[in-house]
Amino acid sequence: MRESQAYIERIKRVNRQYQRLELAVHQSLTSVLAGQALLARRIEKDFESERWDPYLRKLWFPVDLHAGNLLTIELSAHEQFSPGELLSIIGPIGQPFRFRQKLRNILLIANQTTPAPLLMMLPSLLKRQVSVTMVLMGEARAYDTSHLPGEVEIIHAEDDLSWNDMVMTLGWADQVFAACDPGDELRHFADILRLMRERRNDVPLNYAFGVFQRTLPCGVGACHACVLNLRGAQKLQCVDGLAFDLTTLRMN
Amino acid sequence: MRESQAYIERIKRVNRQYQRLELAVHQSLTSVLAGQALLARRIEKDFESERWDPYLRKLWFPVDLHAGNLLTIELSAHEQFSPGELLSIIGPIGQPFRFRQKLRNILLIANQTTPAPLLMMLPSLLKRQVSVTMVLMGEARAYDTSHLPGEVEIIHAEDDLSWNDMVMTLGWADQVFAACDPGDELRHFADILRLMRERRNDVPLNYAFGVFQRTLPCGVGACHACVLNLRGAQKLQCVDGLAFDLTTLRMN
Amino acid sequence: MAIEITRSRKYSLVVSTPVMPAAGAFGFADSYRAMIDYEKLGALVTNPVTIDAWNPAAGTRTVPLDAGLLLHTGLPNPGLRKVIRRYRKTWSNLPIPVILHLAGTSVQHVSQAVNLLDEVDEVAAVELGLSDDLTEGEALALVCAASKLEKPLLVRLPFYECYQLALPAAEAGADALVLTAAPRGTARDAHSGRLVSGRIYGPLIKPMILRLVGRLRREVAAEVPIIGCGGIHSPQDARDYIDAGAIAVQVDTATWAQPKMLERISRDLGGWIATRRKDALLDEWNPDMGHTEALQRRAPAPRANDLGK
Amino acid sequence: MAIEITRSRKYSLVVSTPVMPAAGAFGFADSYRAMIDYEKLGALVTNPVTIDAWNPAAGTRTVPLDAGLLLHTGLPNPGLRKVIRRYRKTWSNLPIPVILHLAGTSVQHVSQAVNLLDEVDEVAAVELGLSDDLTEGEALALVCAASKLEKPLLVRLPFYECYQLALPAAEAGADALVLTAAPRGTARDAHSGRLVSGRIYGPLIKPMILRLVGRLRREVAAEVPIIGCGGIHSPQDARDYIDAGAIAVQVDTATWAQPKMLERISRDLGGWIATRRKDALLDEWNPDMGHTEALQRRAPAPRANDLGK
Ligand SMILES: Cc1cc2nc3c(=O)[nH]c(=O)nc-3n(C[C@H](O)[C@H](O)[C@H](O)COP(=O)(O)OP(=O)(O)OC[C@H]3O[C@@H](n4cnc5c(N)ncnc54)[C@H](O)[C@@H]3O)c2cc1C
Ligand SMILES: Cc1cc2nc3c(=O)[nH]c(=O)nc-3n(C[C@H](O)[C@H](O)[C@H](O)COP(=O)(O)OP(=O)(O)OC[C@H]3O[C@@H](n4cnc5c(N)ncnc54)[C@H](O)[C@@H]3O)c2cc1C
Ligand SMILES: Cc1cc2nc3c(=O)[nH]c(=O)nc-3n(C[C@H](O)[C@H](O)[C@H](O)COP(=O)(O)O)c2cc1C
Ligand SMILES: Cc1cc2nc3c(=O)[nH]c(=O)nc-3n(C[C@H](O)[C@H](O)[C@H](O)COP(=O)(O)O)c2cc1C
Ligand code: FES
Ligand code: FES
Repeated sequence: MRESQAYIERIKRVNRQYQRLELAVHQSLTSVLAGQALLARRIEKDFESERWDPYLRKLWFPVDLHAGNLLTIELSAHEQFSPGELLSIIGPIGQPFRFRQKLRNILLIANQTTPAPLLMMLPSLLKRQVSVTMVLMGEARAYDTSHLPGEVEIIHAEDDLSWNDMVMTLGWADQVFAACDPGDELRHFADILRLMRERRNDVPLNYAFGVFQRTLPCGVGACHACVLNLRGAQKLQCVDGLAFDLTTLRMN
Repeated sequence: MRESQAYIERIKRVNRQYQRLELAVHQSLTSVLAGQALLARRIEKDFESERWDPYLRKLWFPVDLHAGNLLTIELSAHEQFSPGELLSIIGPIGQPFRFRQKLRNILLIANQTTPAPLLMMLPSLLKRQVSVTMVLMGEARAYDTSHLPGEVEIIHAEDDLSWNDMVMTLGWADQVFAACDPGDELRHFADILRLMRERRNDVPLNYAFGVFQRTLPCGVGACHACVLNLRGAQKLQCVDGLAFDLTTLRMN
Repeated sequence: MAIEITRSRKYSLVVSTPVMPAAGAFGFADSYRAMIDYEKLGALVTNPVTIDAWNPAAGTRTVPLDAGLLLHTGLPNPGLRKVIRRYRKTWSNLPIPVILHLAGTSVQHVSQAVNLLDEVDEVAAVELGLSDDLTEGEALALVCAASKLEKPLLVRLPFYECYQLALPAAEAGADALVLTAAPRGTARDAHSGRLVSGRIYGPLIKPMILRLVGRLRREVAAEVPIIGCGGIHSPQDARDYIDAGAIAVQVDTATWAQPKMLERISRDLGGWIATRRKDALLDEWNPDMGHTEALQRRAPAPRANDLGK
Repeated sequence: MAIEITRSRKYSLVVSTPVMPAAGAFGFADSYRAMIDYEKLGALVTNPVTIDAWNPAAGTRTVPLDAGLLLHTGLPNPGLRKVIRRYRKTWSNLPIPVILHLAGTSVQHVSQAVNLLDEVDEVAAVELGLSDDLTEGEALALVCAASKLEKPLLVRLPFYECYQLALPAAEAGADALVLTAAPRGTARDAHSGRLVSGRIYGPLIKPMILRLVGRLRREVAAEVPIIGCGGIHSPQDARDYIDAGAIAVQVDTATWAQPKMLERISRDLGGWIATRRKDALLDEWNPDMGHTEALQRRAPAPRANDLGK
């Protein structure tokens, strides 16, 4: 991981809600894998004067990499960027998702948040013929999925977070990756884990993962503001995460 | 004076150094006269979230008014604006310049600063057949005057602030208006006044004016950070200025 | 609404909104009359006044900081007698009570001022400003002298010494504590290249003073109201002070950057904004929206001629 | 350069640059090795360590503020013995001295820690962190206990109590004073809607602590160096502290926002940037310029393919 500069090469509006930025990135970022993220910050034109508001970096999950060095980021359409803007990037942050070798069916869950942290895996999984189902819960149900690959099955959960054939979907899935509103992540993850435990005899290790999106002040393991208590050990979200096995998490 | 919103209608690059913003302003600003200024601040798109960096408003001197409600502002080309941006404006700030009724010759001086505070008067004075001479001193000599009306005579002063025919120019002028680097205004104005006193038998009242550009925290007479000691009284730059008779100023 | 913001005694100060400008931010009387609806404020707090006239500070007065500024004015004012003479009439025409801020210089000066101010009906209450670097004894002597006043006495405490002075000041006769004056600091003036000292303003001051208010509210006798002052830049900031135990708030330099924010905060805490019609125009909701914005919302891409006429 | 940043005694600490990270900002050892040239720093100051392991704080840990943040981590650390075991090797390979930050909890704990640390050659000095809300007596007892150390002892003072504690701490055996820890404050967490407390960071802290440094430099005995710490975000900020009388500076959260700023400050004060070739590329001058920028300057309108390969 290092600090590098990136350009905004192009900005595309993908739908009413979202825009995608194509960043021309330094080669240290061209090997980013699904599960890893960037900490981004705008740079002043003259490089000498720094602006300190906003103060901390933004956590961005790439959703695509193409043409060798163009990383795509999906952001709310409300945020204002211009092509040609220069960014400072710290990354890659965290570890790639650890997929099972014999992965055939994967379930993705977005609860009260954009599914952006889960999108980078889609092209490669679909190429490997993995079946992908995405469940949108709570406010995530308003997420417009028209720009996602047609092969991804989309399910909108009920208000109680359940959906039709839920027992079947959960049994069918070899692995589950969930993203939740970073404001109250632990509670949301606990809810999801409870749902699973109610619908499956057993939630094994390496089955259910939560992707953590809490604020990362440093992103390099220095500040220890991102420590999570996992069964048996303290883990750093920015170094050991960003995804953790939900069954190992101490939910307090 | 009041607060109103203004639009950036158009941005023109007038030369290598400067751009001009055309602001569509509220009617309370359409009677702005030479000598008056605006205190401007960008507005966030959603109107609810305020950004507090930069903190204080910028002091802008209009350089032109046309089409009824389009105020032109001249700013360094380095500052970034976009057409359509919305601004909050407090103004008009201060009193119009008080020109002599029988004004025929006027001398404008810019010392280490852009002459922007002196430009608004040009169209009406030229129409009244007043002869205008502008002396650029110090770093102001680098100011590109190619976009100014051809009738304005431009003089570049020497390093010691003098120029050819200085005695004549000072005798010829009915009034002098000077703008200086706001960082060290009092010293600069003292220098200019000394120059005049050396070259003229007498510097009468209502002859030499300094346009003050110090930071105005409030602009409405509330904070008293802009108090100047004039002979006999404390004056507020934002209410009683922005120009003051240099001979009445206590230079300390 | 009717909120008693000073101790219940023979004299006490009741305001209709728990929001007012801080001393030094708002002028002596009606500087903001063209921009702010004074009727929506709880009170007017004047700029600091001294018995004798004070001159402005020499040298640098403002240094811009990230999201803030350093200010050193030297508190220029024409002296108490002139201030009363000059603004008395305006004060009597204001729709809100006037709190005169008296900079506490010496016991003798404060006593003189108290005698003068007791005769001025247009002044509803006095706020005594305690300077930094006073010893506890000096500070208390000033509060005692000021408490002879036959009107409510607010005492504004300095930032660094506020823990030390709060309880003694309340016991010595303060009818309300204003927490706090802006902290002093030092910054480099880019023009002169010199380090200059002054007071520090900006939103980052708020969390520090908010904490002081929360803690001192638990320690100071309950009958002495606390007024929160420091870094308030939004209605939420003001509500945070109320939640932390303040009876009212003072808004300082935010007014300079965005004058209508004071009124917006005041409307919010004063209960003038209770509901918002679905699809209300922004300027029906926010007092600081000029009609330009309303027009913009009606016609997304306005031309010059659509505006301002 | 060789700068003695602690009192001249049998043991003292000499650094080659008067710039180091602040405790809590930089991790325990080499978190920033991929981004910052440690050789350009004066020293490494570790995150706070306690005798027993501490868990992270429950609840909200960061609240974003205007040009700043509130932080409350609870100082998670695996306890002094584990820290020594885990990082000893890395420390010994670092090109700069290691200052271990010891959070001062009790006299007994501090004495235990002193005994342990005297045996650890990889630790060049100890910085004792004094918590807020200690009485003067408690604080002095901690400093006394720590001064038994056979290494230089730096003492970091809390913000609000720093006046009160500076002189006594110096007399009780501090070989240098670090002014100050970040001030405590309270802010509303937008997610939970609750007021939470923590430390306040951001550039606006600097003018306040700079003033404290300037004043205390005149009061504290001259042989006790003062290290300035608070809100440093640029080389000029750091130089301001030196001008105000600090022998060295610590950079805190600026490193998180812009990691290379620490190195830039360190190069600046360490004299590594003395001249700049006319027309030098920005990345030849500023250590935090990646080569992307260099390329941009050579070819004003780069295409995707020109970059990053
Ligand atoms: C009750 C009370 C309230 C006050 N409230 C305010 C207030 O809200 N705002 C305010 O600005 N003042 C205020 N003052 C005035 C202020 O306290 C004095 O001017 C101040 O004490 C001098 O600054 P200092 O002691 O912090 O700095 P020091 O560094 O101790 O000042 C030493 C000297 O340097 C001069 N000086 C300081 N800064 C500058 C500068 N930037 N440029 C030139 N010279 C300088 C001072 O005038 C002083 O003579 C108040 C005074 C009193 C008694
Ligand atoms: C020498 C020393 C140095 C320290 N330095 C630091 C430091 O640099 N950074 C740091 O973060 N901590 C630091 N701590 C730990 C910190 O002092 C304690 O956690 C702190 O005293 C508790 O906060 P408080 O007393 O300010 O707030 P209080 O409001 O008095 O806290 C009361 C209780 O609320 C809890 N609490 C406070 N804030 C939150 C929150 N946001 N979410 C959930 N619960 C909360 C606290 O844990 C505490 O139990 C240090 C401690 C010591 C001894
Ligand atoms: C804390 C304090 C602040 C003062 N500030 C000012 C001021 O800003 N302007 C002023 O004219 N007098 C001020 N005075 C009044 C002074 O006592 C006196 O008029 C004069 O400034 C003293 O000069 P000196 O600078 O040599 O002390 C202040 C007095 C005190 C105690
Ligand atoms: C000022 C101070 C801060 C402390 N902070 C922590 C902390 O952040 N994390 C922790 O595990 N223990 C901390 N401790 C240690 C406590 O003494 C103890 O382990 C425990 O947290 C006490 O529980 P309590 O919250 O009921 O006081 C701290 C102790 C003191 C004196
Ligand atoms: S974000 Fe700082 S340690 Fe993880
Ligand atoms: S700028 Fe505030 S009184 Fe003039």
